[in-house]
Amino acid sequence: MGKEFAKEWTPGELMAVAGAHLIKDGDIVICGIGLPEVATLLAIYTHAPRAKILMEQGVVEPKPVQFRRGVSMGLADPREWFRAKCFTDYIDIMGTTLQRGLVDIGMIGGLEVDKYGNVNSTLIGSYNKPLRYFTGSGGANDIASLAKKVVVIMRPHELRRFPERVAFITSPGFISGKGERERVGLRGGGSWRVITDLAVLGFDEETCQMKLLAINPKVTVEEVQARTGFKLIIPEKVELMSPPTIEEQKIIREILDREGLYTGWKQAAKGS
Amino acid sequence: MGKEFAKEWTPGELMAVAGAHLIKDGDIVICGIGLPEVATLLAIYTHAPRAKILMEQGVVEPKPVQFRRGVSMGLADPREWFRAKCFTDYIDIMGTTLQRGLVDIGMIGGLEVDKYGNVNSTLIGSYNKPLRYFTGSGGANDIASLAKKVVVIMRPHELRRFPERVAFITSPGFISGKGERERVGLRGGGSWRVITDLAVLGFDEETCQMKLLAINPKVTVEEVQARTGFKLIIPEKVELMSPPTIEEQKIIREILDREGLYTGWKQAAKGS
Amino acid sequence: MSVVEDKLKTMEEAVKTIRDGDHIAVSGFASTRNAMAFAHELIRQKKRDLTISVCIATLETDMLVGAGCVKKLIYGGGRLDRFGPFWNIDRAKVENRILVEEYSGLCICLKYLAGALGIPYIPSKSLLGSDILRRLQETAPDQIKVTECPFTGEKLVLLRALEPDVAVIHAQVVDREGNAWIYGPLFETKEKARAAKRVIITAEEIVDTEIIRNDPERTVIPGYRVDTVVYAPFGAHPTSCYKYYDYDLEHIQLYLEACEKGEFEKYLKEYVLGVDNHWEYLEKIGGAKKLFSLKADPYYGY
Amino acid sequence: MSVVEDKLKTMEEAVKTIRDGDHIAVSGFASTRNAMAFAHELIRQKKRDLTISVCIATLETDMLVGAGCVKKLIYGGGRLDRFGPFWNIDRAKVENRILVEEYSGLCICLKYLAGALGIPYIPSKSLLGSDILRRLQETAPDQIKVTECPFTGEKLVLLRALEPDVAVIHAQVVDREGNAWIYGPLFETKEKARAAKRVIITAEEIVDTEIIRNDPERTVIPGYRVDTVVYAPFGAHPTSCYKYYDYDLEHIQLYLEACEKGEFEKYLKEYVLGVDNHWEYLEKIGGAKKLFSLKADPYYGY
Repeated sequence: MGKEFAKEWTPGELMAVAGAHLIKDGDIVICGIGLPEVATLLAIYTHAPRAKILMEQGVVEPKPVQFRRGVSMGLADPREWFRAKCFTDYIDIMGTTLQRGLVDIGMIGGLEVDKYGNVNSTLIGSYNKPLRYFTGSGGANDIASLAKKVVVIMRPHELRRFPERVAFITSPGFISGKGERERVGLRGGGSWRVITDLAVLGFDEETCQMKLLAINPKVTVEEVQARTGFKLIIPEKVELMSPPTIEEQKIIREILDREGLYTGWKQAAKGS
Repeated sequence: MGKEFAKEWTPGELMAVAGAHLIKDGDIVICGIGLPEVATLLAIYTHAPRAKILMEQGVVEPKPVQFRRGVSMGLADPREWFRAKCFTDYIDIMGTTLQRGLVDIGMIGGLEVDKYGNVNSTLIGSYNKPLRYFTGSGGANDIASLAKKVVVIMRPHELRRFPERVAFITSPGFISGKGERERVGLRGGGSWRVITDLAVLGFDEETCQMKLLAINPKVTVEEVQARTGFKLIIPEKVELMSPPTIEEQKIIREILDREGLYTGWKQAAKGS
Repeated sequence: MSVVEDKLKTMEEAVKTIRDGDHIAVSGFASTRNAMAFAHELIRQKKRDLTISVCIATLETDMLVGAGCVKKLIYGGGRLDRFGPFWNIDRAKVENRILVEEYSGLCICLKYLAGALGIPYIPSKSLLGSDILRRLQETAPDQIKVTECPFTGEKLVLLRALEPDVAVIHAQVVDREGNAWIYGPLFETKEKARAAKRVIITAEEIVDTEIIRNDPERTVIPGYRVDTVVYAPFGAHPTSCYKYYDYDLEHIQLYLEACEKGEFEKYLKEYVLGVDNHWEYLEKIGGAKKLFSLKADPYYGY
Repeated sequence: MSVVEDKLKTMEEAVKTIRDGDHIAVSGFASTRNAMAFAHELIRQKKRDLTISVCIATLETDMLVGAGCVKKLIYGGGRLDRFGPFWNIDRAKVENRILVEEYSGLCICLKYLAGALGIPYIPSKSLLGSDILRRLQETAPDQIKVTECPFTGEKLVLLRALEPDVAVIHAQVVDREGNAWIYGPLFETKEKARAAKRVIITAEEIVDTEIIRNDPERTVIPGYRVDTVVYAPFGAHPTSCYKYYDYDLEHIQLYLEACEKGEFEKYLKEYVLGVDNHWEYLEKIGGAKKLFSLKADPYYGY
């Protein structure tokens, strides 16, 4: 099938493909369900068959793709544990693997991400006056603190999700700038990529500020900047996010996200 | 069968009975093989059916009494693991149980024990000039440091095994006297009883020095003192060590030590 | 050496041993293996001022907070998976109705591990540079310190050991002495059961100790740590119990809708306070027909 | 997602990856589940200046010390059970032929645990007031410190993390990716496999990954931690391997007598250097008839 691209695709599929392409063969990846898992499995099913998927609740390399009934509701759902190679525990994944320094890529989500790649999944409002509480850390802070590379997956890409400074640093990126992670004593590499429905973003080596790397072929650089609450570093050459190949799309639609829950392909097909 | 006593017995049987009588129903006991195990199981088979036997290699409440062939050679021998209720690991027994403060009685052996109940199982010679090395700690230091009550089982009771001061403190008793365990930060209760082929010894509450509590009915107080390298505290009333009841002896000879490996009953019977 | 200890009690008796103000480490992870039947009885017996700890918050945690049983929550965050948020917890936090010590998932596990190991603290490399750490340093300075490693000089977060008064663990299989088998991933089950001063096991199945001895590698919690055993089939409903039954989507949605709409009291009256015990609850939620519809397939485990 | 990784190597190839000076955490506990076939090949390949660590010393440790492969021993003591002492280790210590860091059993496990958790040290309440501590403070001050707890003020022993270059673990069952099942108690197997930078599994049996997936609760070491898998039936001989075979009393006595009499070199020449590989060794010790005489009964496990 090679490199023939799908004719139509959804933003969710674009994100899954972008996530998958970040994973190298042999990488150890920690992720939760949803797009992070679809992206990781897509990599494993295509170019990275030796990548390992770990889940924080204590599940190693399951085959979470074949359901007896219903849909998977989260890491706590035994659907996610199906045919695992090892059932272990939270400390074994997040302590003796992640904190031990073995995790190549950790994928997290959140409510907000700021220009230094700090992620808030704790509250809206402010540190001192929260208006509403959300998930908090779970394993997100640990992943952001300790993984070699952190991928933040967030959508929709909109102004309020990309503030100059997050209301609460649940999961530190580069905190307040270059050298700050080292100063506070963090070991992991910090935020490496942010994947949204509009773009793939990275961080400038000098300033540790967010930089546009690639955009959804259906949007412009200006649109991305307009929906971002701080000034993005925009290099001369901005790539286009890769659409799914026919093979990738087939795997997404027939194996990994048959109901379109995460990539929205089924819903888009109905809507069109 | 009640309290009818056996007519003849060996010093080993006397020691096993003395050890068993130290165990209360429900006690959690850590012990190695040999007389400590025979004593613990004897308690479980008689007055302490709810006592729990734990072994440091990670074995919980086995039934180490029924051999397919051969004899048990130690904690590493699967004969000791037979019909356990839980296979776990060293840290679970010695860390999350012993260091956690759950072990009521720990039984250890050694080369030497001194008047403060310090035990040496590391070397002969001196701290700076060892002539020969032996077992070292294994779990013994941990048990001596952390168990609520420590029982030292040692034989034969002879001068060189009961020095004024051990050559090397592998497992601390009261170190150099009252309050010293607290001063160095130890939590456990320290040496509580020493059981030998001649006597059962305890420790004086005021001085923490070794005190004679009971003697083998076949020896005298003077003989015990003569075979001890320091002055024992000898109370006005010294008890006689209890001989095995007929029931206890039956359990020892028919179930726990059928070959007489530890209590020597079979060998004594042949010799007589 | 046959079975000599019978720790089996009724749920009512087991919950009676909980005192107001106790610190309970609760069972499970988000929407699975919650000790729901135990939580229901805690609510019926009107336990108050509890401290609840758990790595990732559970439906049980949310229900206990909603029912007013909880004074303090020590946890690592979480939501009810894709089912929805924990309305009761999130609102109680905004309205400052409960005290909260909020960590990351790993840090809660490490705090239990330190408690289990009998050491007063354990170092970690997580939390550094975060507002989670900042808030803990402000609100719980006796629980957390940032220091430099005396060996390497690197910055470390020292986490104070957590030692719950009771850990309540829902297990698939247990014997009357408390030797418990748990299928599936363990979350922080082992650490919290070992950190706690007392352990209560509620279980789907009570088996003979000889069955336990047939496969001692499976024993996750040995009986010598366990104080009380309670028979509670479908005791995790409406959360799932691997190899025994699936989550009850319908019932969880009903719960979440009630919470969202501010009708949690009504839910409580109907399903918890309105029944006398777990058997009545199982009838109330649909009885045998419902239970068989949730029953797990042996191959899939749900 | 079928099996995509084949980490299976010959013993010769696996041992070639060990460099002189490496720190190896060895397998087993005293006289059980030693990675003997691996040790034999280490000796045949004349590896030198190794650091060996283990909770309780093993026959393998003693043999490597006797063969002159070992520069430093980090361990918690031990003897070869009731079979006898470790002559090679005990004599090398008296004659100062090896460096020794000697702890208690728990402390070695905690050192591995700290290494596994990626933290530079872990506190303990053991060793205090002992000459073990005194000697370590004199000879390895960078490995151990006594401090006061910043929370409670109590005295603590801080144990530096141990991170071996390689852990060599003999397991009963493994797949080609390295997912390993181990039957019986685990000693410090889990911690040392997680503390090490590389893991080599030698095993009695190589199974398909689908067999592993049938019972993932049994997987003690997941494949993602494992670098190399070696097929080594009777690879623990003459030590026992639970569920597979009993100790070989005759052979262990022969070993100990040789050591005691100062004829260890002769033993080595006969059984290790005098054979080319493990298959030849199995013939040398008595071949099929001997192996079947040691074979474990499925019920007793030995």
